[in-house]
Amino acid sequence: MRATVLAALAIAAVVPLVTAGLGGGEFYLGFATRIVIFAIAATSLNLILGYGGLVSLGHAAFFGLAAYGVGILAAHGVDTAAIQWPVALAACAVFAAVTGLVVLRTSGIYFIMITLAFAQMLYFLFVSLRQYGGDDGLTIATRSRLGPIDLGEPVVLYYLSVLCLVGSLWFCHRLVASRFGMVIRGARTNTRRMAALGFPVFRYQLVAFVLAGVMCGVAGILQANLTQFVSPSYMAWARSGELIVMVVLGGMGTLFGPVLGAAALLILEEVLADWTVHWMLYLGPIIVLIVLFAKRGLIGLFDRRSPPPAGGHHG
Amino acid sequence: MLELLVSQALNGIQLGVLLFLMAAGLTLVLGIMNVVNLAHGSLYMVGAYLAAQMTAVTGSFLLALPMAVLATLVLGLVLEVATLRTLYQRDHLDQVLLTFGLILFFNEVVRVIWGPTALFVPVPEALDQELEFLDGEIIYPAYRLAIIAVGLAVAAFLFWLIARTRVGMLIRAGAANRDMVAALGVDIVRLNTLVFGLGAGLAGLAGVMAAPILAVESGMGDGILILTFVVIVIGGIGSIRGALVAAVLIGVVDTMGRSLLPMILRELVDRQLASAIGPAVASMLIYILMAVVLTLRPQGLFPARTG
Amino acid sequence: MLRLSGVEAAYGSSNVLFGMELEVGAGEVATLLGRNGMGKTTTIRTIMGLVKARAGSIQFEGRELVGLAVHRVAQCGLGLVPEGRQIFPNLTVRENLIATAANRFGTANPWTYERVVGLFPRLAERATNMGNQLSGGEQQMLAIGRALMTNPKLLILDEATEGLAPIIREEIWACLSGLKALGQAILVIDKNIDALTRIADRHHIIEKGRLVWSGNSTGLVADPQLLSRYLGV
Amino acid sequence: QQQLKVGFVATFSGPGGALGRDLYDGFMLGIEQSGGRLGGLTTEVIREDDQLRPDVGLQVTQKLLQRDRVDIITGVVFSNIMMAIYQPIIESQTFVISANAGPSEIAGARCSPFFFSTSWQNDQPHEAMGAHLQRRGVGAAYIMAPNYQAGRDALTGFKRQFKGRILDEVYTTVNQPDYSAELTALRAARPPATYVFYPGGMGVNFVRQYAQAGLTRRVPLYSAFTVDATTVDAQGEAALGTFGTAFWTYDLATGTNELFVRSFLQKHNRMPSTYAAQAYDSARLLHAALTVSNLGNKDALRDALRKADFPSVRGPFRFNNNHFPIQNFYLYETVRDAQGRFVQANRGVVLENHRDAYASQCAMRW
Amino acid sequence: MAEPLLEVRSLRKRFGGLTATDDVSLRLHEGELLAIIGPNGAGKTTLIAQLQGELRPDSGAILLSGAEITHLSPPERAHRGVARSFQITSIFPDFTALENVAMAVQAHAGHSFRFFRPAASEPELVEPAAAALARVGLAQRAAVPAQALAHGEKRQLELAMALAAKPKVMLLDEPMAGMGRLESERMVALLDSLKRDVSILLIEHDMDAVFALADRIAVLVYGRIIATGSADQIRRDPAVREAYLGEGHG
Ligand SMILES: Nc1ncnc2c1ncn2[C@@H]1O[C@H](COP(=O)(O)OP(=O)(O)OP(=O)(O)O)[C@@H](O)[C@H]1O
Ligand SMILES: Nc1ncnc2c1ncn2[C@@H]1O[C@H](COP(=O)(O)OP(=O)(O)OP(=O)(O)O)[C@@H](O)[C@H]1O
Ligand SMILES: [Mg+2]
Ligand SMILES: [Mg+2]
Repeated sequence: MRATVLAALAIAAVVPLVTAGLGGGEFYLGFATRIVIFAIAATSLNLILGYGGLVSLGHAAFFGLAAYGVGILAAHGVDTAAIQWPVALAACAVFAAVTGLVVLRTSGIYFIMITLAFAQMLYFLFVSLRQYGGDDGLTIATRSRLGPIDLGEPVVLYYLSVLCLVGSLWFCHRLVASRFGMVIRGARTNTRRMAALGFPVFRYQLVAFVLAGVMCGVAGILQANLTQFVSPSYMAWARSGELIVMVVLGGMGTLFGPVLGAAALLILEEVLADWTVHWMLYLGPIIVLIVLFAKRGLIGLFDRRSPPPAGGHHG
Repeated sequence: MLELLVSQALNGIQLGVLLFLMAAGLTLVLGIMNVVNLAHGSLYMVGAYLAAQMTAVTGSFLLALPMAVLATLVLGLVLEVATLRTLYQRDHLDQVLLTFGLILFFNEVVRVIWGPTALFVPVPEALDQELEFLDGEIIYPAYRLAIIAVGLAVAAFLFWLIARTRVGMLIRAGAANRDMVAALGVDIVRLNTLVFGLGAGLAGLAGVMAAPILAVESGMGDGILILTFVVIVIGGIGSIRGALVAAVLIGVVDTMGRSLLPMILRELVDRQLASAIGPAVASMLIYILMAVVLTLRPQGLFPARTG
Repeated sequence: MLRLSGVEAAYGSSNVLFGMELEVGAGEVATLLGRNGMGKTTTIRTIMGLVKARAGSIQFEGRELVGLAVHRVAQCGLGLVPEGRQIFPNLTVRENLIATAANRFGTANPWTYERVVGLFPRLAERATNMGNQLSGGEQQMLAIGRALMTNPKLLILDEATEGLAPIIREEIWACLSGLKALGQAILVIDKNIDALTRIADRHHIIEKGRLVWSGNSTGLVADPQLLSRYLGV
Repeated sequence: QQQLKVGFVATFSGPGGALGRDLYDGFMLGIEQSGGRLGGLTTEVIREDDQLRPDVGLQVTQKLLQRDRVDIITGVVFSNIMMAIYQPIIESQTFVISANAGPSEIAGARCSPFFFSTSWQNDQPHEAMGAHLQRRGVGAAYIMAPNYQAGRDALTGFKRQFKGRILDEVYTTVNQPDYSAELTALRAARPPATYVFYPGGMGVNFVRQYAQAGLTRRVPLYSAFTVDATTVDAQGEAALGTFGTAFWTYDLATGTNELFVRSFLQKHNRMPSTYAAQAYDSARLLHAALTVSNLGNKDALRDALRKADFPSVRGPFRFNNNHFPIQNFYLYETVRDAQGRFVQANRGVVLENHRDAYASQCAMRW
Repeated sequence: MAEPLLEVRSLRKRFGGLTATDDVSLRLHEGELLAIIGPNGAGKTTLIAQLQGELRPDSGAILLSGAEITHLSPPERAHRGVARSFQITSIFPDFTALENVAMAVQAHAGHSFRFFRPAASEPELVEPAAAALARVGLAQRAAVPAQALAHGEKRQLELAMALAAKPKVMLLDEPMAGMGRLESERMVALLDSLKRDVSILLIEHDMDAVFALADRIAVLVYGRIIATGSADQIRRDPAVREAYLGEGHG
C-alpha cells in the first residue's frame, strides 16, 4: 500500500518533467491536469457512492456550480481566490445541504433520480441566465489570484490540482475508517439496524453529502481555472453519469479506484478519438468488456487482495 | 379556450402513452428483474431505425411495424444472453456501467450504418389525416390517436400478464429471490430472458410508433430514457399501474406546463420577465414534479410492495 | 433414493464440506444433525445446486445431480423449505403458493392450495396479504406449504420449525408423520431431536463438514455419548 | 516553410455530427480544388472532435495549438464551443477561420485581428427573414426557437427587421422532440405567418409535426437553419413550400458555385449544404491569401485574408471591419426538383451586401 | 412496588382490518426478565417494534423510567437505553463480527462526528466490542466478515450487538431461533447472567428456555394478553395450553 502510494506520488510529481520533454508538452500537461481534476470529482462522488451507497446522478451540479462561482465573481471583477473560492465552495455546501434534506429521504433508484432532478433544475437555471452567457457559457478573463502563486503558469495549476487530489484522497482515507465513516458505511448496507442501534442516519448522510459536494466543488474551481471558461454543460446529467462511470470503472468503495477510473476513461477517449471519428464504437464495447471481466473495476486487476465489494443494493 | 384545453390534454395523453410504452418495458426490467438497463433508450432508437429501414424496403409502415418490433425483441434477447445475464447477481452500478457502454456503441453503430443525418419514416397513408371533432373546433392527427390506442391496448395486456398470470407471479417472485424460484423448479434464466425480450420489444414498439412523428437519429433514445426513468420513479418502480398513471401525468403536466405556464406568467409578471423565466420553469417542471412527489412519497405514487 | 458420496464444497476459498456422505431411502425420513455452522445448510444447498460441488457425486434416483442447473435439480423432484424461510415478499400468500406449484409426476392426490390451507388455516386468513406482512411463524408455514405444492418426491426441510409455536410445531411433526405414512421421503434438519427420533428412520450427524455417524433412532438414543459429544445435548 | 498545418475543430459525434461532417467535407473539397495544396503549401488537416462539449473543445484546441502547432484553426459548428476556445486561440496569435459559428460577442466588443468568419454573424439570416416578411407586408407573426443563446439571438435578429406584431414568442426546451402542445397553441392563435429557428433534429421534428397537424397549408412556415440539405431528406414532403433565408443556395449561378455543387455531388453523392459551402469558402479564402502572402508574416497574411480576393460560391463577398462577411442574403423555397430531390430553390435576394448589427461595437479598423 | 422500568399502557396497533396489538398493557421491572409467548402472528414482533420505535402505535403510551417515550424516534430510544435484537437477522454483512459490535458500542459512546481517527484503533470502541463478542462465545470469530458466519453465529452476533450498547432494556426477538442445543444452553446461561444488570423482554418459542429464564411470562394471543404469571401458573393455565403450548409441555 505504502509503496503504491509513493510510486503514484512520484509519477504525479514527474509528469511535468516528462511532458516538457514531449513536443507540445503544454497540452499534455493540461490534459494531465484535467485528469487530476476529474479524479478529484470522482473521488468526491466515491465518498457517498462507493462508501455510503448513495448513487447520485447529479454530482456534476457541484462541479458546475463551483465553476460558475468562480466565473460569475470574475465577471464582476472579483478575482482573488480568497473571496472566489470560499464563496464557490459555500454555494456547493448550501446547495448540497438544501437538496440533501429532500433527496436523503429516498433511497435506491429513487435517490438516483431525485438527485438528477435537482441537478437538472440547476442546469436549466444556468441555461436561462442570459447575463452569464446562458448556454453559450461564460469566458473567465483572468484566473483566480492566489497571492504570489501564479495559476496562469500551467505547471503551477497542475501541482495545485495534484495537491488537492492528494488532500482529497487523504481525507477520504481517514474519513472512511473513522467513526463517522463507519456510520456511513454501515448505513449503506443496513439502515434499519443503524437506527435501532441509535444512529440518526439521516444526519450523517447529510453531512457526507455536503462534504462530497464541497469536495467536488474544489474540482469545479480548478476546472474553471484550467479552462477559463464555464458553461451549463459542465453540470449536464451526462457529466454526472460520466463521474459514476469513472468511479465504477475504477472500482467503487476503494480509495484509488476513482482516480484510476478517471484516468482510464479520459485517456481512452483521447486515444480513441485521436484515432477514429467513430471512437464511441470502440469505447462502448471496451467498457462492456471491463464490466464483464474486471469484476471489481480496474483496481481489481491490480490489487487482488482487497475484499470484494459487498453484495448488491439493499433498498 | 375549452377546445384548446381538450386538444392540449390529448397532446399530453399521447406523449404520456408513448412514455408509457417505454416505461412499461423499463419498469419490468428494472422493478421486476432488478436490472438497471440504460440501453433501453438505445433499443427504442434501434426500433425507430429498423422501422425506417424496413419501411423503405417494404414500402409499408404497417408491414415494417411487426418486423421492427420483432427484430428489436430479438436484439434484446441477444443482449441479455451475451452481456446482461452475467450481471444479475452483481451490483446495480455494474449494470449501469455496462449498459452505458452499450449506449455509446449503439449511438455510433447507427451512425456508421445509416449515416449522421436523420432518417425519414412516412405516416401510414390511412392515418395521414387530421380528424375533426366538435365541428372542427378540435383538430387532431389520426396517427397520434392511433398511438394512444396502441398504448392503451399494451397497458391492458400488461396488466393482465403481470397481475393475473402465473408467468406474472413468477416474474415478480424472481425479482425478489432468484435462487428460491430456481430451487422450486422454475427456469429463472429463461424467464428473465423472456422478460428482457418483452421489455426490449416494448421499447422497440415505442420507437417504431414514434418514428413517423420524430426525427430518427442517433441519440434519440437518450432524452426519452431520462424521461422514462422520471416516469417509473414517480409511478413507483415495478408497478405497471404506476407507470401508466405517471406517464400520463408527466405527459399532461409537461404539455400543459409548456402551453399554459407562459400564458399564466404573462398575466402575473411583465412580459420581459415572463419570457425569461417561463421556458426555464417549463423545462424544469417535470423535475419539480418529481421532486415534490418523492418528497411526499419517497417510494413513488404506487410503491410496488417489495421487501 | 438420494445418495451423496465424497461431496466437497466451499464458499470462495473456504472449504465447508469435506467428503460429505449421506443417504435417504425411498419413503424414508432421514435427518441431518450437527451443531451450528457444521455444514448442514451447505449440504442442502449443494444438493440443490445452489452451491457448486467441487468433488464427489450426488445421485438422486440413479441420476447424477452434480452439474445440473438449480431448476433441473428441483424438477427431479426435490422440494426445498429453506433456512430463513425465503418466501417471496412481493407476492400475496396465495400467489406464493400457486406461483411455483406443479405436479410433475402426476401424483394421484396432489397437494393443492386447498389442502395446504387446510393444513395451515392461518394462511387462509392471510391469503391476500403480501409475504412480508406475515409474522415469522406464518412465513414458515408458507414456506412449507410452498414446497409441498411442488409435490416433490423428496421434501427437504432446513430448520422448518424454527420460530413456530410449540403447538404448531407439534402439528408439523404430526404432518410429517402423516406424509411419511403416505410414502413421502423427507430429509430434515432440526434441533428437536426428541421429535426427530420419533419419526425418523435414519440419522446423520455431521461435524465440520464430515459425516461422523449415521444410523437409526434406536442407535442414536442408545448412545448418549453421541448426543453430548456432537450435539451438545 | 513548405507545410501548412490546419486544425479542424468541429462536432463529429452525437446529434450535431452531421454538421461537422458537412463542414469537413466542404473544406476538404476546397483543398482538393487546389490540388491538395493551399497557397502551394502541402496541407495537412488535423481533425478533432469537440463532442459538442466546451471543455473537450478546449482540450482538443489546446492539443492543436500546443502539440501539433497548427498554423490555422478552422471548422467550429457551435457558438458555445467557439466561445470556449476563442480566447486561447487568440492569445496564441493563431488565425481562426470560423466556418460556421458567429457569436455576437466576437462580432462586436471582443472582435480580434486573428478571427475571420466565412459564414455569417448568427443574427444575420434571421434578420434577412425579418426583412423579407416586413417587405411582404405580413402584419403579424408567431415566432419560435429553442431556449438557448442561439435561439434567443435568432428571434432577436428577426425582430430587429420585422416590425409587425409578434403574436407570441415561444421558447421550447433544447432538443425537445415533441411540439404538439406548442402547435396546438399556435393554431389557436391563428397567425398569418410562422417563423422558427430549429436546427438539426429539432427541425426535422418540428417541420414534420407542423405538416402533420395540417398547419403548412394554413399558416406559411418561414425559418432559418431549419430546412436545409442536412435535414430535408428526413423532413420529406413536410418541407415542401416552406421558406428560408441563407447567404447561399445550391442553384446560385456563379461559376464557382456550379463547380462546387457538381464536384460535391460527384464526390459524396449528396447535395451540399450551406455548411459545406461555408467551409469550402474557408479553404478557398485560405488558398487565395496564402498564394499572395506566407505563414511567416502574420500581418501580411492578415492583410491578404482581409482582401478576400477569391471567388466565393455565394457571389459578392468582402469583409467588414470585424472580419465578418458583407454579403447578400437570399430567400429560398423548398421544392422537389426534376430528379425528385428535395432542394432549396433560390427565390431572390432579400438583403443586399448586408452587414451584421454588431460591427459598430468592434474597435478594429482597417 | 417500585416504579417499573418499562411500562406499556393500552397499546393498540392496527394493520388494515387486523388488530395486531390490542390494548396491551405491560410492566417490566428493573432486573426482571419478562417472557412474551404466544402463537405465530399473535403480535409479539409488532409489540417489540412499537417499543423500539420502528412502528408507531395507534394509541396508548410507552414509558421508560416514568418518562414517556411513545413519540421518540428509534435512535433517541436507543440512546435512552432501549436495545433490540431482530427476529430476522439484521447485521452489517460486509463488516467483520468485531466491527459489527463496535458499531453498536459507537452508537452508545455518543457522538460519532469524528472524521479522522480510525475507529479500529480506538480502544474505547474495540475493547467493549471484543468483550461483548466473548460474552456470547464468538471471540474466535471476531475477524470473520459477518456474512460468512453460520446462521446460529449470526444470532449470537445479533445479541452481542444488543449487549454492547449497555442498554437498560433489551428487547430480544427469538434470540434462540436457529440455535442448536449447545448454543441454546449457552445462551440461556448468558441471559441468566445478564438478568441482574439489564431488564429483558424476551420473545421465544423455545419453552425450555422460557421456563428456565422467565421471572414472569405474559401470553399474547391475537394481539391481547390472555394471561400473565409465573412459569408454573402459565404452564398450568388451560387457556394457554389450548392456544399455544399444546400437550407436549406438561
Ligand atoms: N455465504 C457464506 N460465505 C462464506 N462462508 C459461509 C457462508 N455461509 C456459510 N458459511 C460458513 O460455512 C460453514 C457451514 O455453514 P452452514 O450454514 O452450512 O452451517 P449449518 O450447519 O447449517 O449451521 P446452522 O445450524 O447455524 O444453520 C460455517 O462455518 C459458515 O461460517
Ligand atoms: N406491515 C404489516 N402489514 C399488515 N399486517 C402485518 C404487518 N406486519 C405484521 N402484520 C400482521 O400482524 C400480525 C402480527 O405479526 P407479528 O410479526 O407481530 O407476529 P408475532 O407474534 O411476532 O409472530 P411470530 O411468532 O410468528 O413471529 C400477523 O398476522 C402479521 O401478518
Ligand atoms: Mg443451517
Ligand atoms: Mg415475530
